[in-house]
Amino acid sequence: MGLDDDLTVPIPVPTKAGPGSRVVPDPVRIVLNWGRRYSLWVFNFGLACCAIEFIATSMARHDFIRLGVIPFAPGPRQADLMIVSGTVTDKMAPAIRRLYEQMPEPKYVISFGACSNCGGPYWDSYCVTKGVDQIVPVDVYVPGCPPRPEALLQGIVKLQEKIAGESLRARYAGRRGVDALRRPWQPPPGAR
Amino acid sequence: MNVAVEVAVRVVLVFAAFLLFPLVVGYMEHKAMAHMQGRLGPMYAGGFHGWAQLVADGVKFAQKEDIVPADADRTVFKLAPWIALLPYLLVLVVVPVGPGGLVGSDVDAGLFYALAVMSVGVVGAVMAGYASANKFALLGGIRVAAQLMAYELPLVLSAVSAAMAAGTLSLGGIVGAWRPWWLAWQLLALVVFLVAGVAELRRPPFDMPVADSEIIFGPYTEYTGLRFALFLLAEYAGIVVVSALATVLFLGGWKGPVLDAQLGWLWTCVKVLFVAFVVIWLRVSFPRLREDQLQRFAWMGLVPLALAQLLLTAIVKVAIS
Amino acid sequence: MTAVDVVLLLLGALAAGSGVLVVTTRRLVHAALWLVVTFGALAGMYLVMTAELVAWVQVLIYVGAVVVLLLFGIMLTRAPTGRSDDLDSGNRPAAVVGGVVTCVLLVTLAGYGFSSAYADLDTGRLGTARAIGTVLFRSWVLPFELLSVLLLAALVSAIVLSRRRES
Amino acid sequence: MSDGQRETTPGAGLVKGLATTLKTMVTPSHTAEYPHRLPELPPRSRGVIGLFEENCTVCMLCARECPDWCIYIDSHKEPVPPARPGGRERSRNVLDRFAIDYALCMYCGICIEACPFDALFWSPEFEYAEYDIRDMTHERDRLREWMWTVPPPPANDPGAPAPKEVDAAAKTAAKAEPPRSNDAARPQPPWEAGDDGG
Repeated sequence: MGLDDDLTVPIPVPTKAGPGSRVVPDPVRIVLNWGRRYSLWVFNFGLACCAIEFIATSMARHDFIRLGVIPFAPGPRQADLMIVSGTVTDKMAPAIRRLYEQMPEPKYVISFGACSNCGGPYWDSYCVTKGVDQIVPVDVYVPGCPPRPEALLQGIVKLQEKIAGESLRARYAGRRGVDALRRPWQPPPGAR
Repeated sequence: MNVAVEVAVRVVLVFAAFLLFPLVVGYMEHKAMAHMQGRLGPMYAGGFHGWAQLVADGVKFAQKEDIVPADADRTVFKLAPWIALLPYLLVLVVVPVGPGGLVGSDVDAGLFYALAVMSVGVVGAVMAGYASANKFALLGGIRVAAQLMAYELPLVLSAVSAAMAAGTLSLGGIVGAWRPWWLAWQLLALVVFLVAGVAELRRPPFDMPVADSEIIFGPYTEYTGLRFALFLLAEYAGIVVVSALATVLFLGGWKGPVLDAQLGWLWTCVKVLFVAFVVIWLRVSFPRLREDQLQRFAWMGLVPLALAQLLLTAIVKVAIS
Repeated sequence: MTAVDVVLLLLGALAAGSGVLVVTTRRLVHAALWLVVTFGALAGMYLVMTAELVAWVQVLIYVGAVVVLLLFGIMLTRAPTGRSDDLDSGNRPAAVVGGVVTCVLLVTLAGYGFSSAYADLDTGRLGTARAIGTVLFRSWVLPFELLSVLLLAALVSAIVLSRRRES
Repeated sequence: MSDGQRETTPGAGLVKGLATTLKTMVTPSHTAEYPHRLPELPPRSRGVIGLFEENCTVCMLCARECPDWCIYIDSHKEPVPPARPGGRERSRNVLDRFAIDYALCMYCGICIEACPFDALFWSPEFEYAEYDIRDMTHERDRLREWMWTVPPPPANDPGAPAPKEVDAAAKTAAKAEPPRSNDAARPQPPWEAGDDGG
């Protein structure tokens, strides 16, 4: 996770998390992480064909409630996890950003499929946002076009592993959140 | 001194039941709904078949950010979840679980107490709807109010039928007077009571006020974190309370085929959980009614049925006395 | 002065205070919510006076139905979450005069009418459902039925008024 | 009560609904428990593209045909000493980098079809979600690991004619040409190796 190592512009700390997250001795932290890990109320931002796979994941055959991903939070206020599945157009981008900001911290985003990862087949379109991570910070990227439902499940498991290991204090003490949006120019892959 | 200890024990027991039973019902809802849809439901939280799913939900809600919209009426907004939740706790106090005074507190007009206090809970939802400064919440609040007014009447009328049959308003007294053949005699009242109770709890298929596909989540649209969890808890506590009342009024409370005196509390628990299961079952089986269908159903279906049951109760009561 | 008296007085003060707030608050919905407190305090007073049934009916009907109906009406017409200054009609003096006159009248009437009434609170069976039912359907059955006819008339007339003219 | 009457009984539909859900509840659920049990994927699943780099001649056809331009290839030329003493020195392409950006890839498979030397294969692997988008560009060692997960092609339907290339190969073999030596030296894909071993 070297997303914001080289960030130069200081950005205000996003927002406060709920009262329970401020007490963080280690055993408590594990319990808190466990709670967040297995209670990911999901907020579906289905924009294109990937949404169909996403819905398939929520249905009886794959049933992501098994993992504690409760479909579907009625609105952003009750959601913990936003899954952006599909082509993010420049017109839709403000809505995504707005709904993301309406979610209460701590919140997570999974980018599902090539289009929301980085534009996918529409990488040179004039009206497609080249990846949802340009407008909201993304925690897990699931590759595929569209990915299999199992791929989403694996992405969720991966997110849960990340949540289990994270510390909310570190998350909110550091400048996370919007700064992933303002990260400096990235060298092309391979030049690292 | 002894009295104080006894009161304390009762309060603690009622409070424990108030915290435990909604969780059990919530977990049952997850699992029953999942299997009714050919799924498995939570499997990972807590290890064994996801038994700790609702605990995890609670832990998570406790650490969520606490949002109050800028335009909201802050005091009312913050007060609303408590107003929605506490009445159910107060009702649970008078529900008899076993023979011989196994009850939080035996109130003489227990039935009226329960119905009166339950109806206060709705004010919480209306307050939430108004205070959120959100049009969906407002619409939800209006629907909540309309629904309460429509379904309070059949609820009270069908409960009154049981009270008439028993000749007392005390919940313990009603159970004491209950006989198995009342199941047939009061069947209509039981059905009306359950339907009206489900509607008063705003559970599917009567969940227009919170219809999440139409008006986001009605009065609770703007609620996050703990306050939202309180509303959820209120919903499940409401299921427990309505199931308990149905058990006490129509299903004979602690009376069972065997061992009434020793295992009465167990019979009550079994019956309450069964009625709660039926409430969940209804949710899975039926689609949401439309707002006008709901009102029509209440005024033209349930109220006449409840009145007819009242008439039947009176006739039989006079005939056997 | 016993503890019961103190509780009764406190509840009375609460009822009166929230009653004043009902008419003075600048937020329409707050007025309705203060009304809940008033009714709750009234129910508490009934309870203290061992009129258990009346207390619960008070909560059931007034808090559970009337206030909800009020809130329904308010939200249906308009629901400003902020203050609205047009709630004050400028008739304060007249309202105060009217209130005081009503209060004096009621207190006097009640005082004269019930000064000789006596209830034995120690037996504690006065406010139970059985006692009230017995009194209502034995001694007061005629006024009770008359009242129900009055309510029926009100209902019918409400329906007549709200019917659309067919012309 | 006749059937016709039962249809019109009020509440019959409601009871039927309740019965359906109850019946579903007592029958086993059909959930595939993925993290515990791996799915049985159909043949030719398009999970990920594996690279069999011995077959790659750096012809760049795949990168040029890719609609997304998600394949990155770097190479350099190396002189090959003459086969015979006194002969002319040849040069050949050596692959330096072969990477596919799976964030961008749209899994169309055009690269696989375009490859004239069978260096790219579909693998059904799907478990490669990442925390950082930059980690989604997989270099050739990872692509090579995926190569070993490529399943053998499914058997033909009984009675179906053999694929054209197999036919052609059989004809060539029938002409009894001696096998070229460098064919045998080339490492074999796993299924062929498996055939030999088993």
